[in-house]
Amino acid sequence: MKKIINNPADFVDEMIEGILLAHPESLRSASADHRALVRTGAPFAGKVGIVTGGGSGHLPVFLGYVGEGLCTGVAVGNVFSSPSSEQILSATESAHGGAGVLYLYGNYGGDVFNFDLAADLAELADIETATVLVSDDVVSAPKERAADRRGVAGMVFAYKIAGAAAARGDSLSEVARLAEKTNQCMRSMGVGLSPTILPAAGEPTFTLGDDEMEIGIGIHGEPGVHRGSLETADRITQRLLHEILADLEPATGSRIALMVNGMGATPTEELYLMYRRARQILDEASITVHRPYIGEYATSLEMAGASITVLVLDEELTKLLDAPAYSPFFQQR
Amino acid sequence: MKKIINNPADFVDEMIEGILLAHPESLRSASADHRALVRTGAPFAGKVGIVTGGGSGHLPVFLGYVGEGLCTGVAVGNVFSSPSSEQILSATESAHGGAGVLYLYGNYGGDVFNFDLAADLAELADIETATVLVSDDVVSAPKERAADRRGVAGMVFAYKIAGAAAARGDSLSEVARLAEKTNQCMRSMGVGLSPTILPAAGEPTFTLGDDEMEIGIGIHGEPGVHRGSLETADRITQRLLHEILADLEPATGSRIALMVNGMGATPTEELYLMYRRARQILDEASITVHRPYIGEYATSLEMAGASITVLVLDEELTKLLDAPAYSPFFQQR
Amino acid sequence: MKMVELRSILERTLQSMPAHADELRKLDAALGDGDLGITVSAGSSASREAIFALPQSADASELLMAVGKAFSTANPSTFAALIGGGLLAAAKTVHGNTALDRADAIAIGDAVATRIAERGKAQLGDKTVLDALIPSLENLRGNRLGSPDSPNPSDSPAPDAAEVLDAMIATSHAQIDATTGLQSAKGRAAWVQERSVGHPDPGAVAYLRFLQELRTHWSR
Amino acid sequence: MKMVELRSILERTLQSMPAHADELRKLDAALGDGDLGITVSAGSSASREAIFALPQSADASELLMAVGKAFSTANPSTFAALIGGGLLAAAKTVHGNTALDRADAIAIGDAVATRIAERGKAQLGDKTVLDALIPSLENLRGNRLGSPDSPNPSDSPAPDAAEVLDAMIATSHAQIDATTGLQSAKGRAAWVQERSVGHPDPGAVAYLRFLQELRTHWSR
Ligand SMILES: Nc1ncnc2c1ncn2[C@@H]1O[C@H](COP(=O)(O)OP(=O)(O)O)[C@@H](O)[C@H]1O
Ligand SMILES: Nc1ncnc2c1ncn2[C@@H]1O[C@H](COP(=O)(O)OP(=O)(O)O)[C@@H](O)[C@H]1O
Ligand SMILES: [Mg+2]
Ligand SMILES: [Mg+2]
Ligand SMILES: [Mg+2]
Ligand SMILES: [Mg+2]
Repeated sequence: MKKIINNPADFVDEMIEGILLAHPESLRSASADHRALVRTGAPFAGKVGIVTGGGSGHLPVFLGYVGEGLCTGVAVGNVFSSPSSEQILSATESAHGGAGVLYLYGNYGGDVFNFDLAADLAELADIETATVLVSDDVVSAPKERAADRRGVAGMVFAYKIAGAAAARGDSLSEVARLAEKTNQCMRSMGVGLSPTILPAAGEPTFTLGDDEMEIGIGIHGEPGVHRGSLETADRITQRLLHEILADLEPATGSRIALMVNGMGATPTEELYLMYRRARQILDEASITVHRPYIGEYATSLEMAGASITVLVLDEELTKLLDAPAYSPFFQQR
Repeated sequence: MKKIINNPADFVDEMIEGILLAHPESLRSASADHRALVRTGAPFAGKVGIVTGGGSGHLPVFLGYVGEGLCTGVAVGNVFSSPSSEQILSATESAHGGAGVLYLYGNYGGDVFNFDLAADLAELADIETATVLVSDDVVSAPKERAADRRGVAGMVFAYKIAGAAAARGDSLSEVARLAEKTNQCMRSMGVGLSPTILPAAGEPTFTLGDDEMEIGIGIHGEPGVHRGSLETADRITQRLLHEILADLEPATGSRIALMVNGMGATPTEELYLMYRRARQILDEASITVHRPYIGEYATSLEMAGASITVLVLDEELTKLLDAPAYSPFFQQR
Repeated sequence: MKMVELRSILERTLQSMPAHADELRKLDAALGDGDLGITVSAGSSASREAIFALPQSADASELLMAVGKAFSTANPSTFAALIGGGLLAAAKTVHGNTALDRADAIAIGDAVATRIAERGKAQLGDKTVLDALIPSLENLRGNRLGSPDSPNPSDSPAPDAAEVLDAMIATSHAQIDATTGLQSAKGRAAWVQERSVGHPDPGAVAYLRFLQELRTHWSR
Repeated sequence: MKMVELRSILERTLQSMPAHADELRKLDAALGDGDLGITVSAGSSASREAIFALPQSADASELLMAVGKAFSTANPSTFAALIGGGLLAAAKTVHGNTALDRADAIAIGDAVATRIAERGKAQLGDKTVLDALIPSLENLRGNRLGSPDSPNPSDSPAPDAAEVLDAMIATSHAQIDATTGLQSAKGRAAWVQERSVGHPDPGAVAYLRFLQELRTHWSR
């Protein structure tokens, strides 16, 4: 296991310590164990709070999307593990500005159980909450069971849209509606070229031959839907985009946001090769990329691989997507 | 070789095609082969142009630092190889707004020979140029031969400072002075945990045992100064910072910019572990971090590893470092 | 069984669980994210410490509350949340008890299973821990393996605890084998779809290992 | 030698250079970035095409200009820039020549070596391509290996081109072996400092392989 770490058991806490040391103007601790973080200055009176959370190992997801025009707070779990309901509750309390709190996170069993428990506790504390689960990974369940799909890089679009809505003062139900609409309007799919290694486990979650890739991979080290032989950038891009478009069925002439996301070890150069091919395919389908997002937005530690996310935009989503946002990990002007 | 690429020979050209498709509002081609790029809207009348360049495989270096408050143009070589003098000349012509052009790049033989040749050609075209070589890698040559040292991630600070000076209208000699001062005031050092693979070569540039690291590594796949056994994040950070501070000898009470740079495959989480330890050491030495830069600023394809850069600030450098900057790959507000 | 004896058996059982971490990591890695080893080892250690921290006067309900809370928060994965939540629900069934008999054990098992099914929206055959847990409770009720509907046969003497545990282990084992060929319908394992076929459910195996360790420490 | 013959030999020599790419890549990877294989193979191919593209009337100067430009831009690494720049400097020494004799070859070699030393700020013993190139030019001058200062001995008959090439190859080989134990003083290899000791200089090996291929194609 080749990692720049100390004691694996301290990995997450030391990372958080580093982040709080680096970005005090943006983030502050909201619990004694520092596993709940909120924007410096939170809560914001009259504004809906957005709390997200999940396992560590996905930077910038999750805590990197706490910022202006983004989320208000986050609960940070161990690597690939849910935060506890107490940690989520701490983030909730510090994010609540009187207008309620949206729980916005990826659809994973552990997270769902803990967020639901936190919602029960928040209710006891008279904090209104709503929950929107992101379930954008197109191959993780068939279309009939679309709600069972897991959340991957599309979470970033949900944060962006919901965060902009909350920033302009939308109500909790309206922020939740827009987050849910974002989820309905997007799909993602990824491939993995190498496995990931949990610091505490020290072993790769799976092994891959020199010329193999995992197709339909998530971001928690779980294997993909099937294994195939390694393909060219063009073919991989076609494969991902084809599955996404077949499920999403965007109308000709659609405007979209397109994300080409690196899983961790894949060089940025390679992501631009994928973007190039994606643009060729989309141009042919008369689909316009309103805004590209190319880089590492949701990672899986040192996994090599990439995912594509397509979000179909309408007027209301475009406006929110285009709003400025700022966090130490994500800037849009 | 596990890469998301097509024909290795097309790697750089396809990458540039993707970048130009993605960021037309920021970058435009300045040569028929698209290997010279400049800011959309360049040249800027009356402003000093800054042209950088070098091999590919280092994103965001080099072309990612063409932007507002940064460089004006770039010549893009093949992976880890210099651009040609013609390509540099094309970037120079399109970056020249009448106030001359600064060549600002890392100290590498191939680049130096080609930039010098381009300067000769620019002179024939009546474009005044000045050259500042970045040579921040502390272990690549002893202090007596500091000018022989190679340029690594510290280039980013040189771009930031010189770019801000050019943006406010400083003269060529002043922009060059500030770039050179930046170079004098900073040092970098890195470790590599895994080698890198040139797409066209298909083989790792070196092999490393499971518990080994290369100490004093550059960003072109060249081995480091020596090999050691893998250490903890704390020890690696101490090792790098110790060499840097011993050579730089900052006064107690200094204010610095601190960069913890990922080489490509190393997760952001691990960089924050390093930042944490660096802050402990610096706090003890009464050195204040004015501004942290933590992330991938200068990479070496899929290499795992990290580097630290320290830039000692004074009033004039602080002002320029704090100025806003914007490119598709680097934002500071 | 008195609290003091129960605590001692539980402490030793929990202490031996981390030895199964690597097996569980591997099983979970094949279907999910490989963190079940950590969930079970960290959860067992935390639970053990929670028991130590309890006053000697603690009743069975307090014990289950402490263990449920510790197990669910140590590494709050799906399995942690479901088992931990199940134990919290079970705590209510033995309020004030300072000893547990078989009827209490049945009530606890039923409460855990019911709560997991509720929260996980899972049923028998979804290839989860429930596929081992629910059938094994029939052995606790005194029913014979494979005939969960038949009443406790009155013609055979009531089996002792060790025999019951042996039967539960055998049932769990058989159920894991029987469901290995199925496709996982819940949790992370469902996302790999057809590829889950042929791999035993890691949560069910964790339950089996717990029963086996309990059996080992019961007799001593 | 007439241009037509020279072009044909050069074309065949350049065509055979890519076969050494992997060796050069490995040698360069040990000391630098491993791109020398690409520089030499891409540079040779580009040079060959540049020769093809020349009119049959091109003189020696135009030939060297075309090759120098092609070699330096194909993969513009240090070696490419230095050799390419050297050839451009050499082109001036044979302006208008439609044939080359040994004196021309000496002038070309000297011009290349001088320009590389100038641009690279390198001298003999810095463990670069110059350590093979400069001593081998003494063989071209007719001097014996190891005694570069002694004048052309008048008592031995003037050797033919093949013999001269053999001597140059032997000298280059010996010089590479002799400098392998040194620490590289220039370029990327200097950055690895003590670790460069024990590795032959890749640029010098590239020059040796060029001489060897030239020798092979000379006789045919
Ligand atoms: N919805 C569910 N209902 C019941 N049991 C479940 C459910 N989802 C997962 N499980 C059980 O949890 C086990 C996986 O636990 P764990 O590794 O903690 O999950 P994760 O890593 O996905 O959070 C599975 O083997 C299964 O027995
Ligand atoms: N300053 C120099 N002067 C003369 N020759 C040099 C110099 N630097 C490098 N070389 C030669 O170039 C070879 C390396 O070439 P190349 O791989 O193209 O360099 P790089 O990859 O560093 O640009 C060395 O083996 C050496 O022979
Ligand atoms: Mg998990
Ligand atoms: Mg090179
Ligand atoms: Mg798991
Ligand atoms: Mg080289």
